[in-house]
Amino acid sequence: ADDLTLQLKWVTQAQFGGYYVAKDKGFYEEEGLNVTIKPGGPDIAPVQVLAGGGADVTVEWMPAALAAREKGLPIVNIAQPFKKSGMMLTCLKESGVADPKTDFKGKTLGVWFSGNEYPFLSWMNHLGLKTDGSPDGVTVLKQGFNVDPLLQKQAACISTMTYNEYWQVIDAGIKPKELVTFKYDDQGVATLEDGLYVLEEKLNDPAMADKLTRFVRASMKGWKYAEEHPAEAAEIVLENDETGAQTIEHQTRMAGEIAKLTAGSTGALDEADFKRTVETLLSGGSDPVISKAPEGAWTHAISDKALN
Amino acid sequence: MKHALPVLTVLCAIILGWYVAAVALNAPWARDQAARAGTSLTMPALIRATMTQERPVLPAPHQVAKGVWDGVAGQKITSKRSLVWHAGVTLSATLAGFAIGSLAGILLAVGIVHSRVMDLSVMPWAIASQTVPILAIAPMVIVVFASAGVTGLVPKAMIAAWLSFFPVLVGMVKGLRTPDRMQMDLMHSWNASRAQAFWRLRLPSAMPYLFASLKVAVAAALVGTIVGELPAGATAGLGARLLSGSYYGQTIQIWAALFAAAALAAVLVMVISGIERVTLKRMGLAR
Amino acid sequence: MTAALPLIAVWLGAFGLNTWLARYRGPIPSALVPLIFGATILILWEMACRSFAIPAVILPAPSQIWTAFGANLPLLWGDFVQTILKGALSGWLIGAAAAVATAIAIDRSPFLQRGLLPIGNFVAALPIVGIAPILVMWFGFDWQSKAAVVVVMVFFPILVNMVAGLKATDALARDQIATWGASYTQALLKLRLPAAMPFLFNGLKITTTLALIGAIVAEFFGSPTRGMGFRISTAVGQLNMPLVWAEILVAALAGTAFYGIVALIERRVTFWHPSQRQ
Amino acid sequence: MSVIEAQGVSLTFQTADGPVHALKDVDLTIGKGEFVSFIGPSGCGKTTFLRTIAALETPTAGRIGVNGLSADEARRARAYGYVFQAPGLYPWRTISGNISLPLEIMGFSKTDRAKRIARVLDMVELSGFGGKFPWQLSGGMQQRASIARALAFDADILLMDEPFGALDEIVRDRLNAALLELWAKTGKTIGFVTHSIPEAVYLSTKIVVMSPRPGRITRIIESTLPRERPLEIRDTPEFIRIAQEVREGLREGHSYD
Amino acid sequence: MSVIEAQGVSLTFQTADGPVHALKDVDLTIGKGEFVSFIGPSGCGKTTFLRTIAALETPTAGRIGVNGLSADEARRARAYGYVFQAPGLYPWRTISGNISLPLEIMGFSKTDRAKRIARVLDMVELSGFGGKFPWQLSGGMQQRASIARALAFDADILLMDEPFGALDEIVRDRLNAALLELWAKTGKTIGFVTHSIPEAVYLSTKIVVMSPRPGRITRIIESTLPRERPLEIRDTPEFIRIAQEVREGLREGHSYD
Ligand SMILES: Nc1ncnc2c1ncn2[C@@H]1O[C@H](COP(=O)(O)OP(=O)(O)OP(=O)(O)O)[C@@H](O)[C@H]1O
Ligand SMILES: Nc1ncnc2c1ncn2[C@@H]1O[C@H](COP(=O)(O)OP(=O)(O)OP(=O)(O)O)[C@@H](O)[C@H]1O
Ligand SMILES: Cc1ncc(C[n+]2csc(CCO)c2C)c(N)n1
Ligand SMILES: [Mg+2]
Ligand SMILES: [Mg+2]
Repeated sequence: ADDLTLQLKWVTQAQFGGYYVAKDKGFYEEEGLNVTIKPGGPDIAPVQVLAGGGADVTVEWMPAALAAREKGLPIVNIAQPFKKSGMMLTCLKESGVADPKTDFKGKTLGVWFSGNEYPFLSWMNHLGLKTDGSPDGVTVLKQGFNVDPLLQKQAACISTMTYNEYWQVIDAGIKPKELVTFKYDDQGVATLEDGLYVLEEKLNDPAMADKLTRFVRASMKGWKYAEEHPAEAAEIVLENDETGAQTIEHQTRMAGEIAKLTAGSTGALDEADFKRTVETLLSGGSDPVISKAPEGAWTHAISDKALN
Repeated sequence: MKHALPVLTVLCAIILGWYVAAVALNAPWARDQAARAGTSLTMPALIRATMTQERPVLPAPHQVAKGVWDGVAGQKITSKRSLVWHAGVTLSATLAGFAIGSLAGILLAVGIVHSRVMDLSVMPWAIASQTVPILAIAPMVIVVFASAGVTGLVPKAMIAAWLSFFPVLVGMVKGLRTPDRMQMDLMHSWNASRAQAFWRLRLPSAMPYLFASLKVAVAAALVGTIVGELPAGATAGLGARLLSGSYYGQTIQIWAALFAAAALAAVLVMVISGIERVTLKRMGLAR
Repeated sequence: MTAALPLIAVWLGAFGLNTWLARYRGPIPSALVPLIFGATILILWEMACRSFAIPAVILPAPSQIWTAFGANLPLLWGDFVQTILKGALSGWLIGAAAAVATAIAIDRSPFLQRGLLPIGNFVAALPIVGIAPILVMWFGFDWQSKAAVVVVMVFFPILVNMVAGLKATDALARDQIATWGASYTQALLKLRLPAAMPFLFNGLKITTTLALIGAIVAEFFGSPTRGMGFRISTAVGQLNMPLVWAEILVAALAGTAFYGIVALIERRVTFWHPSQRQ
Repeated sequence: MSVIEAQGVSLTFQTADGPVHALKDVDLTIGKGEFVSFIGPSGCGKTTFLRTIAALETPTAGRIGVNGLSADEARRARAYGYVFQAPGLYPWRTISGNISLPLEIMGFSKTDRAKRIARVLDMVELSGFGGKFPWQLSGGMQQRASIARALAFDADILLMDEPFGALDEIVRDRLNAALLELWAKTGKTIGFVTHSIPEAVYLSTKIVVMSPRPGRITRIIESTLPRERPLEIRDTPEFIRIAQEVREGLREGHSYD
Repeated sequence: MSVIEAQGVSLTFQTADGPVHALKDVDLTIGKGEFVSFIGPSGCGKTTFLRTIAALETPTAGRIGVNGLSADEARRARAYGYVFQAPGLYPWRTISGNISLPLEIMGFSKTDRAKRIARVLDMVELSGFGGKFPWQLSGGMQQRASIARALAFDADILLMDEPFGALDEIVRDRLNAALLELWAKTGKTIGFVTHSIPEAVYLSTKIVVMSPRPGRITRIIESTLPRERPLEIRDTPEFIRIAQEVREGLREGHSYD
């Protein structure tokens, strides 16, 4: 079997259920692949691992991928299992945020950095709010790993994913009715998440291209299976979690939410989604994420072969 | 036995203070919850509420104790949920890193004491090396090692070694320079070679400094390993445990992992203290 | 392999030059030798980056780092103030004071010493990466929580050294002060504290660098949008490696200066110690 | 009136290879204003006995009374000026600083300290060396500095462990004379360890001869010399007779080896 | 045949409060097999001069030749056995271990070491104390252990800095005799610092009187006593005459103060 290494963006969880399902159910094996899945972490920059040769394929968000491309690291999107964005801003109702257009000013907002800040910055730019702490803007906190800033009331709003952090807030004992959420999708500033990326030069090697084709085909099979059997997917994820920290309840719920995001994706990148992401990023205010529309940042070469 | 009573006394005082702090720190959340539910809490109810939260700001001692107990005794040792298993993973990297680091520190110190070139050139850069924030370069170290095909224990051990060599270096340089003028002169008058003066004078006089540094270094190695475990893909080890606990806001799990790590460090320090006592006694330095 | 040959040649050349220089005493060789050593490392680094075509996203060349350093001076200064001056320095001072005070306190009472030291060892060995998120939760996002992390981090090494130092007086000196009927405080002030100074400074020097690491690392667990740790983690996300290394350069410069100042004070305070006299 | 009273004092050190009986059943009474010399082969317990008087060692049996107090109470009442066998100057203080140290501890005023330091430095012939650090002085100079330190604060009881061992004959004679003068003027009680028989005879009102294994007192010789002692007294028959007696006592102690 | 030759040796220490002239223009020739004593007020440079001979200090002017080599070359050839003014035993080694140390360094075999240790311990009357640690011994015993250490490896040149200062008269007499015997048997060249005039006269073939500020040689007295010296020689008129001459030289040195 051909060896292949996949670098995840984050720790083992149902967010990456499709890949674990494909591995566990033998979909990769059927395609003659021996796939190693490497979990990520808060300070792993997946594209850096890719550049260093530590992995063949990586799961990454498109803003970070395009930024890397502009920095001279030629990486290419070969498939896009996630159709929708799961990012949102979750606020405590008591902090008085109801309408993004008027109420953010002067508030403290928790934001993820390490390449995940771009959608937020674009959004604030759309709203015309400064993020440098000046009085007529917002105060930005670099949010850590968890939802504490909201629970401790250190921030009015924090970044959450529909499938994960939001539920942690709920689990902490805050009722949904006490919360206000703003999905990036709804605000028109959504960017593509969790695509599969490889180094450009790899595509020139027919053998590698073939391997990637088989990988994408098996992975999508895994994703579609996970979409239909979220409970089973969650169990598979749990078995693969080496930290032993995950709980079945949390993962089952996450698998259900993830299914909503992958639904509607065949695995091929939708060019319209790509354009929207690029536009969002280009309008990143004084310090845009990317300065010009990227060329050749994606290809259908693999997904076409894999899925048709 | 001489130690049991004082330790217990201090322990009781700490636990008492901890409970008070837990009540104080967890009370706002309990009150908030009550307010959201539209009720208000009596004092006993409030205190009870602060003891049983699932995500307390500061978990009460018994909650942590239960967390540790579950992690240690509630699982098979080979289980991924067992703290013992995670501690074992961390310990192996810590020991490897500590061995590499303290050896490097000792060797560098020996070089510095004996060679003027090294004295002048190494020290400033050894200091500079320590100011490189490891958590920043830890992912890079991991990436670089991974690209060379080395994964698992070695990269973590390297980070541990990076942190632990410095205390040993500083302590040993000081210790090796401790012999006073007359002692050096004696060696000189016998025309002892540098090696002889080292083994028979410098090293024995450096022993107390060495052990003080080793105790610091072993704790540093543990920190290094845990740091190395954070970005290593959060797979196994106490660091991964801390991170995932932190990521899912499971305060009790964090504290349990934290105590496991601290216990590990304490055991390591105690082992070194033991070796120190025996060595110094056999050297006739402990009176 | 052939690409490595020039590197080896440069290394050997610089080593030879330094060995020759080190034979001369005086301030000029003492300053030149480390500089040549450092310059050699930088040249080797630059050469390695170029001849092996190491991608900048993995390891930028010194020239790129230097450019980034020059282009971001105001930014770097702001980060320096936030992390080093506010976070590390204040934390180090508080931590050192607390450690010395604790050492003295438990030194006086054998009961406390027996009771507190083992537990102190245990508590102080809590790894900072575990404590940092908790302290950020308690002390907020700004520099106060970073200082708290630093306090916890530097406390143990200084305490260990100080306790050892307080025990380090020789029997004759202790007997002497006993014959003068000195009170505990007098013996402490006049004999045991001075005798403990070489040990204390040992701890202080080790912890200068720990303080910097602590302050920077703590910012990974939540921070305002400035500070060296914040900048490093965001720049890594943007693959702006030259900026990352420019921050590391600032940390290295600050750390070396910090250490140097402490070493200088040590020289003045413990001038009498054999290790300072040669 | 007795100042120091030792009754049945024994002291045994436990070492890895068995107990060492440094003192065994030592009885001694020292009256106020007496000058008592201790003499004996090396290792016979002189230092140990002096240390026991100053409460630096605790006897394993027997007791020591000082002015009706226990030795330790007397120590805390600052009754002792002690010159140790080794100089033991603190390396971080200059010579003046070292002499000043006990004065600071006992709360002397700054001007008083300066006066006393000048006086004792002059007495041990070290004027001009006050600003030097210990490691910058010769062995004999360090020993003299340590004597100066013990004299500076005028304790009632002076205990001196071979203070003049490292000095040449001429300085030694001068310091002997100075010590006698100080003693005559102040009426201090002095315990003095020496290896020199003439020195012991010249200075003392009472000479205690000790002998090792176990450390004990073998002879106590009361001096019949007058209190007023010019240097020439060393040539009188009376002096020579006492010296001879001490020498015999010493020889007895050695015969045990 | 001259073994040690000092020509115009000067040594100045730079201290914070100005230079100290420890030695100034010292000329001295010591022949093979000579026993040379140095005597002088404390601080006059005796220790410094001995250290300079042993290449432990470098003179600021002048030169020292030893057997046609420089002092440092002689040191490297292990020509010196040095007894320091303070015992300087290593606290982590027992007495035997301390004596063994130079022997280990010089590569003596284990059985040879054991034999030599036993011999020198016996010579300084410390048999039975080999297993003790230094701090378990009295001051005089430590000093004797340090003498034993310097004797153990049979260096051609013995340099001894007040070796018997802490010993009582009787042991001192015995050790003096033992030293003379060793000297007669082995023909070593010995440099010996002492404060005792009789000791200097009794032991030496040449007595060097020094004087301080600046440290220099004021007199060199060649002894006319025979090489064979029973203890009773100390009562001969010849002995007393030489002692008187030394005393005068010493007094001169002191008159400068
Ligand atoms: N390391 C030093 N630094 C400065 N001055 C020194 C140093 N060593 C010795 N001296 C000075 O040099 C002079 C000679 O000292 P040295 O030790 O040779 O005297 P000495 O004749 O051996 O006296 P003693 O009989 O007391 O041992 C003294 O004035 C002393 O203060
Ligand atoms: N701390 C100790 N531990 C064990 N034995 C000791 C200790 N101190 C002294 N001794 C032993 O006690 C005995 C008496 O020692 P002490 O120092 O009183 O002798 P001393 O009469 O002062 O001799 P010296 O004239 O050589 O100074 C010696 O045999 C010595 O070995
Ligand atoms: C320090 C930190 N940085 C970034 C993220 C963002 N992030 C990376 S992957 C992922 C999916 C969530 O499950 C998210 C939100 C975070 N959470 N914590
Ligand atoms: Mg004694
Ligand atoms: Mg001397």
